Amino acid sequence: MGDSQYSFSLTTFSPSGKLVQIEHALQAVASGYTSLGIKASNGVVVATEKKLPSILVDETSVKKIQLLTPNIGVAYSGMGPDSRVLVRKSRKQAQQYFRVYKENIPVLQLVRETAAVMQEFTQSGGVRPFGVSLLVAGYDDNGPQLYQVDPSGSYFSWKASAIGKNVSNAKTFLEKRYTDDMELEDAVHTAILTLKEGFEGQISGKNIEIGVIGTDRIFRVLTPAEIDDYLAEVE
Amino acid sequence: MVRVEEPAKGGFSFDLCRRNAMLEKQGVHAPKCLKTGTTIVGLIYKDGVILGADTRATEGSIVADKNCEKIHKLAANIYCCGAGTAADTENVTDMVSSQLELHRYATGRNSRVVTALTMLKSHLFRYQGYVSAALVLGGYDVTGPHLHAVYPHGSTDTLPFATMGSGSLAAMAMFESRYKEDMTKEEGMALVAAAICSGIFNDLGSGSNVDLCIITKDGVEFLRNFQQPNPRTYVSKRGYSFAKGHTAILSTKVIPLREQVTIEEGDGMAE
Amino acid sequence: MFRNQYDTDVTTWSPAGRLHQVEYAMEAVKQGSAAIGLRSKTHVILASVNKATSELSSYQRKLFKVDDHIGIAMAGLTADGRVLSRYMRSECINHKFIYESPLPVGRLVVQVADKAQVCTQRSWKRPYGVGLLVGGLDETGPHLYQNCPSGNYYEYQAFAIGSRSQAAKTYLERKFETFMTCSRDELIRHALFAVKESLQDEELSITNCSVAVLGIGEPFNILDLKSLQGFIDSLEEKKEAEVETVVADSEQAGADAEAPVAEDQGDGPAPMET
Amino acid sequence: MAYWSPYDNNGGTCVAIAGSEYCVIAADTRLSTGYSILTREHTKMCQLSDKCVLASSGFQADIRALQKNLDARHQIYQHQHNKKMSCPAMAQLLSNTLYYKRFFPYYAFNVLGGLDNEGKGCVFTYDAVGSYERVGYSSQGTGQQLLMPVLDNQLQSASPLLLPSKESATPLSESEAVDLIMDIFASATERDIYTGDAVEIVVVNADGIRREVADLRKD
Amino acid sequence: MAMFMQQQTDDSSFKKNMLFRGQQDQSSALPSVGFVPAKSPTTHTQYPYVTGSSVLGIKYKDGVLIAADCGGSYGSTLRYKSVERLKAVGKSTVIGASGEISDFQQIMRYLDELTLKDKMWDDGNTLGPKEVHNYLCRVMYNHRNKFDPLWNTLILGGVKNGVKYLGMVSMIGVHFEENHVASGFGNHLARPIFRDEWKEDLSLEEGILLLEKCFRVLLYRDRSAVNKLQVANITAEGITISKPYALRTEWEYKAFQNPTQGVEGSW
Amino acid sequence: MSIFEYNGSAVVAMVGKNCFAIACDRRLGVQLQTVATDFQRVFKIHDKLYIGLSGLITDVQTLHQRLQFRHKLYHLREERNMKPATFASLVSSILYEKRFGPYLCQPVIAGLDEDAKPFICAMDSLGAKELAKDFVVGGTASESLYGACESMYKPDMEPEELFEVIAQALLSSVDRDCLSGWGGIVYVVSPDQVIVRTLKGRMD
Repeated sequence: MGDSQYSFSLTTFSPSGKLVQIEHALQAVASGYTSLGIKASNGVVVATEKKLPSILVDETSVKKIQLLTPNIGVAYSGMGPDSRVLVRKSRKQAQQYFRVYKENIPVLQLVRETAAVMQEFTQSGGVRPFGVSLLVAGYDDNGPQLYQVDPSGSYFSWKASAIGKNVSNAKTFLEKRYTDDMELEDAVHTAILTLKEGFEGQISGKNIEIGVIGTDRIFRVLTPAEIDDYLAEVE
Repeated sequence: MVRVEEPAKGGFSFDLCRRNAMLEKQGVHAPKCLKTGTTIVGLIYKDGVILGADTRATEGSIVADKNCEKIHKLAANIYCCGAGTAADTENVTDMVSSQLELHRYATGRNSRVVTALTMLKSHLFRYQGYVSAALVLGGYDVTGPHLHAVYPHGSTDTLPFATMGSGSLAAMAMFESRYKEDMTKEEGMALVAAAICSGIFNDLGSGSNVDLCIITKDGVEFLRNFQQPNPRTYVSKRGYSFAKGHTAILSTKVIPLREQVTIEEGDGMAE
Repeated sequence: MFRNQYDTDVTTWSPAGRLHQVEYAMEAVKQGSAAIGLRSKTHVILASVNKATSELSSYQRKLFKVDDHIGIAMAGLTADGRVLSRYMRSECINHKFIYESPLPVGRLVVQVADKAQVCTQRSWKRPYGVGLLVGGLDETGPHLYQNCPSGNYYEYQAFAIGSRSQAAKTYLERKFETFMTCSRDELIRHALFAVKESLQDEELSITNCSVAVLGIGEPFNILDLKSLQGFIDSLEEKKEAEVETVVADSEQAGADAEAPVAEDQGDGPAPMET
Repeated sequence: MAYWSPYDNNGGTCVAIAGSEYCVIAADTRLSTGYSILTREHTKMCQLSDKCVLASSGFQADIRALQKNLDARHQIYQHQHNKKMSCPAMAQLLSNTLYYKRFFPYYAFNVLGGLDNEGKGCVFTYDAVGSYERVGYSSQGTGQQLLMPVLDNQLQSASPLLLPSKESATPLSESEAVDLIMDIFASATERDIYTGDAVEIVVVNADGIRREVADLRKD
Repeated sequence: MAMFMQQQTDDSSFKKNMLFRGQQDQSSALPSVGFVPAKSPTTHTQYPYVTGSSVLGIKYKDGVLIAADCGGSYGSTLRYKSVERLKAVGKSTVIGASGEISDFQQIMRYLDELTLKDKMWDDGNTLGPKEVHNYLCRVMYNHRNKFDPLWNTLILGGVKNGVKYLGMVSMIGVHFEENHVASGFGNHLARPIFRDEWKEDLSLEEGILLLEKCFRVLLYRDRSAVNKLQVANITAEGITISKPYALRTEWEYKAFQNPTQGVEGSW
Repeated sequence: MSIFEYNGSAVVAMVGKNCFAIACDRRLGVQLQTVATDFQRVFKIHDKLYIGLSGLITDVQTLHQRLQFRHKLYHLREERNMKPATFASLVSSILYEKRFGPYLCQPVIAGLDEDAKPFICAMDSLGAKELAKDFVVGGTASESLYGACESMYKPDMEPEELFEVIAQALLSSVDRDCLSGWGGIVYVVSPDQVIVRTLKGRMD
């Protein structure tokens, strides 16, 4: 570390042993739109609200669920621009892994790499922690997997999880609904219902996004029309 | 230092160059590397592009691989045949394939042939021909079918039919004498196969089988070993059988291997 | 022959326009035991009379293979003949080396004749004292030539040289018109008859004659004693007259030599001509 | 600047195996230069006498010159000795002919096979400048490295270093030897780009000389 | 052996020896290949100046066809456009030459002398294509032995006694007979087509079409080929060498009009 | 002289029925001088994955160490053994990284994957993979090995038969190569056991 006063990390321990910057970043996530993910027996679904500041925004240009590799997708809550950095770095990481091993990167490895990046931003000079949490959904040799990665760089594997606004309600809802033998289709329905719980306004294919991955190991973001069909089923 | 061991950024490492140059000066030459002597071709027909390749890889005058794959996938709609140093063609196409994937994620649309072409040529140009890959690039994108020849120094060519590799002249003889515009798929496949066969039978650097790859608007047909015109001609009736214990042995050690036991959810699996 | 002052040197003409040394050399040919050659449309036969100088010695070989397609029979100084045969053999080998095809007989004969001619015009040389009958096969069919010490050469239908060859010649002259269509075996029998003529009172046997054959599809070979004996035996059975009437019907196919032998030109007999 | 070399390697592989009363000599029929095939039907064999066959690979023009040279010398020998040359004699002649060009050698790698004076198979193997050895089997040419270990393995002739010297003829029967040759040529063609098109097999035994041709890969 | 030693150490005698060494004189020491003598003026072709391109030859039903264009290149310049590279040798043989034109003319001088002498015998025997081919092989090989190569690849064809003959010999003496041969670039571009399409019983018309097809490919791909072609036809009846003529070529493919249309940036 | 002829070697791997064998010679030489006669150039990566490295010894050893390190690291991170194909890709990428100053050695890789399917692969010094279904070879004796294997190899051999074939191929080949030899060592790996045998061969 240099000796400039700006060269130390912004993320410094408080006397009580907390890294308040991280807590603040988590706060930023908690005020973001809700995202949730459910690991079913034969796949994973992630879903997120996509509320836009104005109806004038072209909703097709905003993507909240993105692919990292063909078999791994990610949804975020929190600061959109920060998420793009992470997505970019993760994709590159995945490609690098593939170039060495000619094998798709396992979900856990990619999550760890991404988490490592996030951790680095809690301990480096002149940077701030990321203001997003990620829900990473993938399917590899170890089956369907769902991970949540937080700004602190910590990551957990979840059966079902939610981040962002209304997180506690959503989690409670999921805890009630979740079963181990849940099928992917059920999981999609549950995801929609969970979102709907705390949703302000009319839910539609245009203001939520859903990504699924099944045994075919291809992560797919559903089209608004497909979401509308699911919505119709749920009602 | 773990990081040192990670090929973190990609790119080449030159740390052994000086030592090897020194060895070279002492008269110890670097080994021959695997080449794909190769006939590779491409052709534009009525509905798309057909790529073709032989399957012989040579190491000097020895056939190192009788059935290797020389048609590399760059993207779902773009394929590329490689001739030259095998490691270079393999890696340059892998690299571009990877870049194209990132590019697709970044742009959210299908790759274009010209993008791949530009990536290839700028990489090859940067290394001034030392990355010795000669390629035939073909694909179908929103702007239609495309076929390009890419030379090791980074120059490129846009053509209705292209050939590369040591068998390029033999293959070109077929194209120049039989090409016509707007061929049907069948005609195109026959011509490409004939061009590859011409390389196989007239060029010693090329041999074994014919691989074809047909790329159209609607997808790709990859016909691995489309023709196998060179089976082994004779197998001894007597055979070569060695009785057990035929070979003199100094020592034997048998190490039993146990299957790795994984215990999941408390249910111990019986071994 | 009588001695005169012009006969010591090959390069000196006699007032009568003769080269005595050359003529003496040709005389040497006549001293040698007879050699006989004759040909049909498909074959050439060379035969020789073998004479041992003493009871205890063997006879001089007089038939030589030059190449598969050329053979010679000689009369006179066989030592000189061997020099020429070596020359001919090496010419054939060289020609084969360069062209991978046999040297045409006529050309070889001319080369040998040219070589002999040189010896008639150099003070430090002497003419070869040997006469050759050259039998050979080329694109134009079988040929029989005679080479003289003088450097002259002639093509023949059938011919004999050497001592007492006149008798054989007479036989051949009587019969030669039938030779063209003869089969190989008949031709051999004609040769043996001719040999017999020049043997005078001696009995024809395998010890005093040799016969060599070459023809289309048959490389030069000297008949071994067994088959020679067979031919001699068949002579006993068939009398001369019979042989004469036999019409050759077992000719080998593919014989394209139809040209009647163009006897070598030169009307007025020059002094050197035989 | 155009450049030329007085040598070229026209490729190809030759093998000979000697048995107790036969000798099998074989060579492929491909003539190539660089990566091009000049012709698929070029014999590398030359019958020098009725009991002696030479197979050579290397520079075709030199090989042909060498063969012609031997042919001519053999003819002279026949004129002088009135018989055909024996195989061991031919072997010595070949060695001398090669060494004569020690400083501008014939680029020819030869295997000479035939029957010796006792009617036993014999094989002589050479380097380009005439060093030679009588062996039980041998191979020369571009596929030599590929073939030798298999021949060693299958024929295991006694080492020439052993004293008293042992029989060097191979234990196989004639038909087994031919079968082995067909197989190893098929193998060599799989891996050596200069070997292929067809294999010409000549068997010399008491009955005379027999010639067979079998197809090989043409790529 | 003493002679070897001396020659190895004495450079000048070595070189003299090299210049005049014939087929039989094989004793001088030549350590390695690709030897180019230094000093003293070179009297050998060490590189070609004016060169002709491919010659193609095939056997057909009634005889042999040989074709060559009329170009002579000076380096990469198409300097001469009326070079006749097909010549009759005797009554039954035609040779065609690729490579150095002056060396070919030298070869023709050799051959003219050869055929003249052959004719002078007038004895019914003539040198056929096989003999001429073998003679040429010796000439080429001997020049190579003297490190003075005749910089040509020669194609030779003829008919004699109803037997068709077609062969070739390279500048260092490699030679063979085949049903179809090609020299220069033709070895790479025409032979593949021959191997694919040649048949024993081609008619004259088919044979000429096949040669023209190959020549068209050469025109497209061999920069030193010119569109001025001669074809020699050798049959039992004799030799005819055609006047030079041109082939129709095709340059109007759509893809050639604006190749990079729709692929901006693929210059 | 090529660098491969500095230290001679012979390495070969062959596929059998649900098993594979990998073998190498035991000579370590510096050019024609023999330095050691019990050398090892086939290394175990894990129970069912072996790599044989021919070429310059110093690079063989360096590369082996790097590869072992990388495999251990992988094992720690991902808590699993590498699949043979994955390992081959790793080797390839490590070699290609030094495209312009290569490690002067040629690897031969052989392994069994989870469902007991054998995998073999050879590479040049730049990392160009050569996948084969029958056999792969490397080292100064490679030409001889190609020839021997091409003739002797049969598909679907059981371990014992496989051992005999690979041993014969190896011994015949090194006898025709003056830079490799001194017997050999053969690993025959099947799903439940590894048989390691040291071969008796010519000692010259």
